[in-house]
Amino acid sequence: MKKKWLYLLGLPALTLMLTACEFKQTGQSITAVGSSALQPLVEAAGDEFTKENSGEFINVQGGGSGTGLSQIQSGSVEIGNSDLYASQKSGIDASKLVDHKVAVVGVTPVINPKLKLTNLSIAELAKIFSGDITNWQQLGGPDQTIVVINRAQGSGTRDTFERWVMKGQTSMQAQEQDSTGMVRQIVASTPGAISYMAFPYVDKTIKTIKVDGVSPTSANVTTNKWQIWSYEHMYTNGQPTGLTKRFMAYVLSDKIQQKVVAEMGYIPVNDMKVSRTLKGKVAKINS
Amino acid sequence: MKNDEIRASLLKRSRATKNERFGKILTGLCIAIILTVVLAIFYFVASKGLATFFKDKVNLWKFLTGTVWNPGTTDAQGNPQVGALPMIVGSFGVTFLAAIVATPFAIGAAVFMTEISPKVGKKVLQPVIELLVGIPSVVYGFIGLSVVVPFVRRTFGGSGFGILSGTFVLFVMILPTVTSMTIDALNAVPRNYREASLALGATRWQTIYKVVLRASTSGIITAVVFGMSRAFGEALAVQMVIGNAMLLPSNLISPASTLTSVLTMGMGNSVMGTLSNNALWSLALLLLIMPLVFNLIIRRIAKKGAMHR
Amino acid sequence: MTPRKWDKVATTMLYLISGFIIVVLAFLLLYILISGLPHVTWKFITGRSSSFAAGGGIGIQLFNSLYLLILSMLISIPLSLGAGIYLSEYAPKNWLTDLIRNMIEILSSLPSVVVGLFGFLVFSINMKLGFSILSGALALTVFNLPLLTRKVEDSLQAVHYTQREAGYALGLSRWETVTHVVVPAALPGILTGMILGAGRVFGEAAALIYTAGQSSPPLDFSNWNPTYIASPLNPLRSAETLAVHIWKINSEGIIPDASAVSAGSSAILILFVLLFNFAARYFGNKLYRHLTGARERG
Amino acid sequence: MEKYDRSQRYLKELDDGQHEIALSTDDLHVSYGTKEAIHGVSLAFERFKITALIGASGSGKSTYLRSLNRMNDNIFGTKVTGKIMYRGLDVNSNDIDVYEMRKHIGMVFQQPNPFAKSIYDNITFAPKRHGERRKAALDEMVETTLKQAGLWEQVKDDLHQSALALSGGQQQRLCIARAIAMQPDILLLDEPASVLDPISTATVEDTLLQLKEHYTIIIVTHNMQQAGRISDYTAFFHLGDALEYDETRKIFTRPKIKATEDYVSGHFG
Repeated sequence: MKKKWLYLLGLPALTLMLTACEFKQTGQSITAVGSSALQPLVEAAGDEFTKENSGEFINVQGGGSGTGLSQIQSGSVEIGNSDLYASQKSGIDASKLVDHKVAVVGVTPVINPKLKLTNLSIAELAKIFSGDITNWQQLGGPDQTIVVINRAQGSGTRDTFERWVMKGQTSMQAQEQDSTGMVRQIVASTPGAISYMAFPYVDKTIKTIKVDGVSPTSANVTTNKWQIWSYEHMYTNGQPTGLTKRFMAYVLSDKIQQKVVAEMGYIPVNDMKVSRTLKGKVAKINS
Repeated sequence: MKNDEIRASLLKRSRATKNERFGKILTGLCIAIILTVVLAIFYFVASKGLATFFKDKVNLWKFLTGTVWNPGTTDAQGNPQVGALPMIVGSFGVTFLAAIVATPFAIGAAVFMTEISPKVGKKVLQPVIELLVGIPSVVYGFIGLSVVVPFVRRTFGGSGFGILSGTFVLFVMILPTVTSMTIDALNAVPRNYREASLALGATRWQTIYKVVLRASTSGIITAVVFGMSRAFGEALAVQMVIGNAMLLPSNLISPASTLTSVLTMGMGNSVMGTLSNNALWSLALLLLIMPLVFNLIIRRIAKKGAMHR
Repeated sequence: MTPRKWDKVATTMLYLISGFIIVVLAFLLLYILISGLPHVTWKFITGRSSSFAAGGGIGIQLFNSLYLLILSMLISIPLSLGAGIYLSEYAPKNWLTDLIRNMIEILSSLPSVVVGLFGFLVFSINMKLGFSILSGALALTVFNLPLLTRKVEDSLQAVHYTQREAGYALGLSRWETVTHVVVPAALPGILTGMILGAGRVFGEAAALIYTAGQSSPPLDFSNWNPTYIASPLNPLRSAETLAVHIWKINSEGIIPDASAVSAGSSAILILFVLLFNFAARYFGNKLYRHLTGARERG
Repeated sequence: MEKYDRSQRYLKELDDGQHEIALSTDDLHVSYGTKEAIHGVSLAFERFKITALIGASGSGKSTYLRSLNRMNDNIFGTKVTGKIMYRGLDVNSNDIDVYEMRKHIGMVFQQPNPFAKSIYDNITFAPKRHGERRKAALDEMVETTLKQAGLWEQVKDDLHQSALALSGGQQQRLCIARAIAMQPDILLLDEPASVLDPISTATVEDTLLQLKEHYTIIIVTHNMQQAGRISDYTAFFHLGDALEYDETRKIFTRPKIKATEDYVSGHFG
């Protein structure tokens, strides 16, 4: 205690020096950043990958699709995860990025389980979220105010929902949450609440509903009978090489696609019977 | 001979002098690093936050008074929709309400600890208050969501999310800060003020109310303002209970939003360099300026207090 | 009502208020512990977290929290000591010093989100540290420095001026006097501040989400060479801390037992914060007694 | 308070070749900010004698004393002009290394201010910092200085106990021991006995009388009896001026200045 603490003063300098001299680490790693919805999937794939290839690490971070796209564009990471097409984001030059569609995710409207409702039409849904319908009574339900819970702006899930349900109408200003977990918690506990979320997040605490008589199932998504779905993208800056290339191939391999992707509630891209462009043009895939 | 040696040593730079210079440079360096960090943060936030106004040509007045926050889109005239008023109102709402609720409790606890029962205060209340500071804001948010929101929903109706829930959570969060600073203010009142008052036959409460609290008013206000600046910057806990609707709050139990909640929510979903991102940094700039304003207020109060003494 | 009655009423009110605060804290603690502790098992504390299946633990997160804490304290303690010493001992009393003090104060009331984003842009991107423990530690340093500096300055100021004069009169430089006389005398206060600051760091999430990252790659606990990529000590690996973990599973978690895991994690977090608090109290008192000689001879 | 003519003064000159001068000041001015506290004081102090500085509160005697080893340097906004001559050098100049100078001109303060360290460390701390590393020498130093300060018998078994556990009088004697461990030429004491009880005061006075054989001592005191008991010379300060300086017995029996006479006879102060 006498004098030793003085040496402590030297430590920050040491730390800085350590970082300055290009701290060389052994082993190899790449970083994938972006969409928090995609994070668990890539994380799980990364875990499997590391188990098979010791000393090679996939560093997976959330942060949102916007972060993922701006980071991959600036080249500070190897993979940018996004729920959206890169071209949908302003400020992103999509031409330099290579899109890898790794999974498909369906989005379903969810309501508080106390509501007896089982089916809504797309038009009714749109009216609810634009604020034209404000009471469940208008839809044949109980006399209860509709509590609309939206996702934050720029969220991929919200984009998918608005693209295929609202079809260009603007949503009303309502409660917004930046995470599915919060949405689920709120819908589960708030009487009269309605929101939407990706299939993997659906659990017993909330209730899904049919849209135009179609149930939200993976099978319905693969045929585009259930229209509210989107691709999950992993972008690379230029064609991937080295570890990145191997990892991308690994993610698209049957092992991950059939085991991890399907298990988590996403839909493997290989299972899709149709493909769909951003503009909504649907084409059959002949497998 | 010895005399000459001493004379020579007096004229030489001694070890202590060199040592002194070393210390001064070393500590000066530390403060310089901190200052650099502070300035860097200011520069960073300001350069990004001001870009909204200079690069994207958003009208500052419209930014502060507009009520529609939708940075990705433009209104009928082609102006981007970046009206921050709902968040500003939300932030100030929860901050002021939390301060209003917390102040009597803080003063009460502080008076108890300094005037009524310093022993119990030091042994029980002081550790309790320090513990409250230590509880992470994530945990506060977690409790807010599972206890406060349902409570508000059951008692006041609505969805439970809103300014009222935010107020309750912030109240507990700023209480320790305000209390401990109020204690300092009360302790600064000279003992003989109290003795004089008691000697004149005043009761203890009269002494507290008419002498001690009067004499420490400026210190107490400083404490409250300081607590408010804390409340203003709190993000996670508030975000979890306020509902995050970018609407001008019409009552205390409808979902609202604060600067911090919008900032944390939107940052990941926008691309750096775009207007939507810059607009968020403008909110951060507002957040940075507000403590500055609060600080100025504190200084004003402190100066006034000093003059009265 | 007579003044005497008023006095009674007011005193009762004050007791009620103080009691209320204690009840609030007791409720908070009990709520967290009661809802969390049943989920805490040894397997939970040491186990590896799961990204989508149930039954994940928090072992790595707990280790990360502690490692990050140590790293950030290693950087911020010396800096805040130096800065505190400068402000307390060397800084001339003029407007510039006031300005500096003011700016540090402002930094302390900065929302931690802003600190996190700043850290993300500067440490993770500009300094190319990526999502790493080191960026996280630096961001936490930014977050913690103002309070620590202030605490150091206050503790030093509390040491009586005559102690310094004693040193100067013996031909010691100001620096020697400060480091060998004033700092040791102020150590109990400084220590308390540091430990409480450590508690704050331990519970901080917002500043870390964008800096230390929100995922924990598997670690190889048999390899402690800090340059190995999966080594627990590698400062350039990303690290999700306990507080961030709570935040994450509450927001984007798809694990089925999210509420149980977050309740358990909160309980562990609170236990550590409690531990820090009691440690601060205990060591502060002990050191104080040791230095002032107010102890029985052993 | 009566107004006295400050131009009327008697300052005994000691530089007549018969006295060995240890320290002297020439026209010393001290000011805090814009306020001047000492208005040009010229005094010379004889070697191995005790000189007492007396005067009412605010007379400037402490300020003057603290200027002698430049303790006022540390107070922001203080300016000291004029000469302080020590071994033929003006120590009040930038050429002089102030830390080195303080090793030769030590000081003991009004409030006992031992470090929050053990008794042993209190004494050896500064010598160690100044380069003395030999354990035997340090042990010897502790014993000699504590003996000189009259504290050895009381603390010799508790040397490694905290100094803060000592009584006030013991603490003050420890501070004296600590100061003489530096083996200074000159010892400045700023009302060292003002906070002590009569018994402790007497012990401290005895200590000083013994120290006189090896050190030149300058002591500020409020206590006229104390000045009379221990000092060889006395200087009377009034409102920032030294008005009279002479042998102590002359000051107390036949003061030449009215102000001094009033003060020593208790008419003011």
